[in-house]
Formats: sequence, structure tokens, C-alpha cells
Amino acid sequence: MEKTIVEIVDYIEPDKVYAELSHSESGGICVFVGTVREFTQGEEVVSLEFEAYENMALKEMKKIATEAKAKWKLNTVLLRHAVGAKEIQEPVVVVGASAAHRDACFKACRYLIDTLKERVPIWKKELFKNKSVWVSAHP
Amino acid sequence: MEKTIVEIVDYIEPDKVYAELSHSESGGICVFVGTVREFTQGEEVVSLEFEAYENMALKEMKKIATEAKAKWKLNTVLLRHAVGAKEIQEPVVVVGASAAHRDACFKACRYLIDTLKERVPIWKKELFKNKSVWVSAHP
Amino acid sequence: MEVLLFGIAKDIVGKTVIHLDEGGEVPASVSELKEQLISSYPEFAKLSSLAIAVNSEYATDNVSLGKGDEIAIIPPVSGG
Amino acid sequence: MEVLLFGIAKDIVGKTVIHLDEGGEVPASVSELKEQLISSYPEFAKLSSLAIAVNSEYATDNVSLGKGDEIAIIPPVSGG
Repeated sequence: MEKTIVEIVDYIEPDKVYAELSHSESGGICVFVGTVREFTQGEEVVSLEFEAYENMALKEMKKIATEAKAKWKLNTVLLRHAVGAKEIQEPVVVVGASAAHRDACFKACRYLIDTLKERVPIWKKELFKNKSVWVSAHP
Repeated sequence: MEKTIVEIVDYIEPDKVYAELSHSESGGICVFVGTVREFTQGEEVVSLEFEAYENMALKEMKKIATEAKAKWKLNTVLLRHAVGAKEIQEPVVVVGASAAHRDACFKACRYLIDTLKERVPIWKKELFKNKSVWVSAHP
Repeated sequence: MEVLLFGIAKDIVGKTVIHLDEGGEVPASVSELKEQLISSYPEFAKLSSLAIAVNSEYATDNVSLGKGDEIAIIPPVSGG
Repeated sequence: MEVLLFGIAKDIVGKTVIHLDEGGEVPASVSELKEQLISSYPEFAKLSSLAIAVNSEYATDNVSLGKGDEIAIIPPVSGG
């Protein structure tokens, strides 16, 4: 039985993801966790703030899951993004897939995060000591 | 501070891996978990048995971690394999890496599992209802 | 006609929703909405991209806008 | 001279260690060891590959074997 999980949450709990993706017909599970990094181009990030257009973000995340399942034979697919204020080293996004063979789950996992970053309406504001910046807003 | 974990254990606990790989200078963590799959070429696997030449396996796993760190800028690297009897859906291997950017951690994670499967002296015996087979032993 | 604002769009306009029918011209299509936005708030022209969602789907320039539609300005996304 | 056996090599020989010096010729190199193994246990010739480790490192055919070395037969690996 195939399973898809798509969620926007306040906090990511990476430790629950393994049980969610585990599947008796899967030989491999690939998971990517995106976390808040201490240094961005040499400047010290104090914290981050994520905002989502939730309706649409969930719709796009479901589409991405469907696309991945059409491209590769997957048993489970998960996309979960956090919103709100995040500190350094906190997880902000987790995506993953399980499949019979590892090639499919690796490629799917990479597709999930790359496409999420391209299309899902979520915005990240980086807070530095003296300023804040909406990431990627300007060329 | 860079961290490398290389282990052979009786049981894999995927839920502890996130904390082990988490790093303040990492923006991404990629993890692969290999699990026992219910069907192998149409035949029903009842269970698996893993055996390791432990000294050498640990040495090879350390070399693979070192090679990955030479190829990509990684903050944390983990290779952990289980030995003994494993049931369907049980995790048998977990590898992972964290890095500032996702491309490095994805490529490193794939390298870790691919190279582990090629070189690390660990042997898998598949137990079916009426026979048992050392995987890959014969052409 | 309400237009939802997120991220830097919210900062540019200074609020979370624009009410377009309050004494103004109502845009008939996505491209008209974009033109109207840029003329009222020139900062929108400086963004890396400017997309419009209609009923929570990305909409191309030729899509027409109706009164009941949920419209949103999608500045460059940066999730993950 | 002891040779450690793992996986299918253990099944072929029927034990976990071979003692090569017990009344037999002691191989001087990895290639000699392989020849000796295949002549005593022809099943080794049917494997997908046959590697030898000396002191827990893969050893090429020309590597010489000494009395104090830890030698192991490495049949095709299948971890992961």
C-alpha cells in the first residue's frame, strides 16, 4: 500500500520520519533534512523566519509528490515544511521516499527538495544582527 | 568540528541518526537507510542473515568516509551496518552526511552506500522458505 | 477583489491584503494585475520574479480574474 | 598459516578457518593461495569473484604471504 504525507507544521521532528517512510516492500529509504546554517556568505545569521501561503503550498507539495510517483516506483513519499521562527541548527524541511531499489529513492528525494525549493510558496527571511532579508527576493 | 562515525552493530536505530549528523554549519543532511524487502525477484524472503569480517569492514568503512570527505566538503559522515539475523522491514544499514549545501550531502550519501556495497566485507544470506542463498556469490 | 500578500510583497505594500475595488480599476487579467501593481508599487519591478496565483494555482499572464477568485502575489519563493 | 573464511567460503570449506601448514604446502603469494584453494575446493572457481585480504586489506595477486599475516578469503560481498 502506497503512502503520501504532505504537511506544513510548526516544528519538524526528524526522528519520526523513519517510521513514516518504512515499508515492507522497500529496500531503501532516502531522507533529506534542511536545517538552519550558522553562516551565510560570511555573515552571521541570528535566526530565520518562514512564512507559507498554506493552501497553495500544500497543493504544490501534493503535486510534487504525484510527479515523483509518476517518475519513479515509490512506496512512500513525504514532504513536510516548518513555518515560524527557527534557530540555528533547527530542521526546517524534511523530504523523503522509500522504494524497492536505492536508485529510485535517491533520485526521488533529490527531486522532492529541488522542486519544493523552486515552486512551493514558502518564504524565508534571514535575520542578521543589523538587518533582515527575504532570501532570493532580489536578483 | 568535523565528525565521522563508523560502526558495526547488532541493531540499527534510524531515529538516533539525525542527532548524530546534525551540525550548526550544515544546511542539509542526507540519510539512506537500507531495509529488508519482502520480495526478491518474486520469491518470498523469510529473513536475512548478515555476517561481517569486522576488523576489515570497519577499516574499509573508515576509508570510504575519508574518501567522501576528500571529494566533498562535509561536516559529518556516518556509516553503520548491522550484523546477525534480520526480519522483513528491519533496517540493516544506515549511511549519511551533512554539509553546508545539499548537493554535497546527496552526492556523498550516494557514494557512501554505493561504495559500501562494492567493497565492505559483509555478506548477506537470504533465507527463503525452502533454501538459503549467499547474495551475489555466483554470476 | 482581494489580493493576498506574502513575504517581501507584504513589506513592499505594508499590509497583508490589497482591496483592489476600493475606488480603483479592477484588473481583468493576471497581466493587468501585474501592471497595476508595478505602477502603484514600483518596488515590485525590482524583484527577481513576480508570479500571481489564482485559486492557489500559479496563473499565466493571460488568465482572467473573476470576483470570486482567491488571488495572491507570489514573490520569489525561498522555502527549504 | 591460518586463513579466515566468511560467507559462502565458509560453506564451501565447511569450517571457519583453514590451517594451511598442517602437512601441506604453504603458499608464498596471494596468487599461489588462490590456486591452492581452487585445486582443493573447485567450488571457489564458480564464484563471481574471489579476493584475498592480508592484514585486513584487499591484496593483489603478487602480494607475498608471511607467517604472521592475518589472511582471509573474501567471496563476493553483499552488504547494504
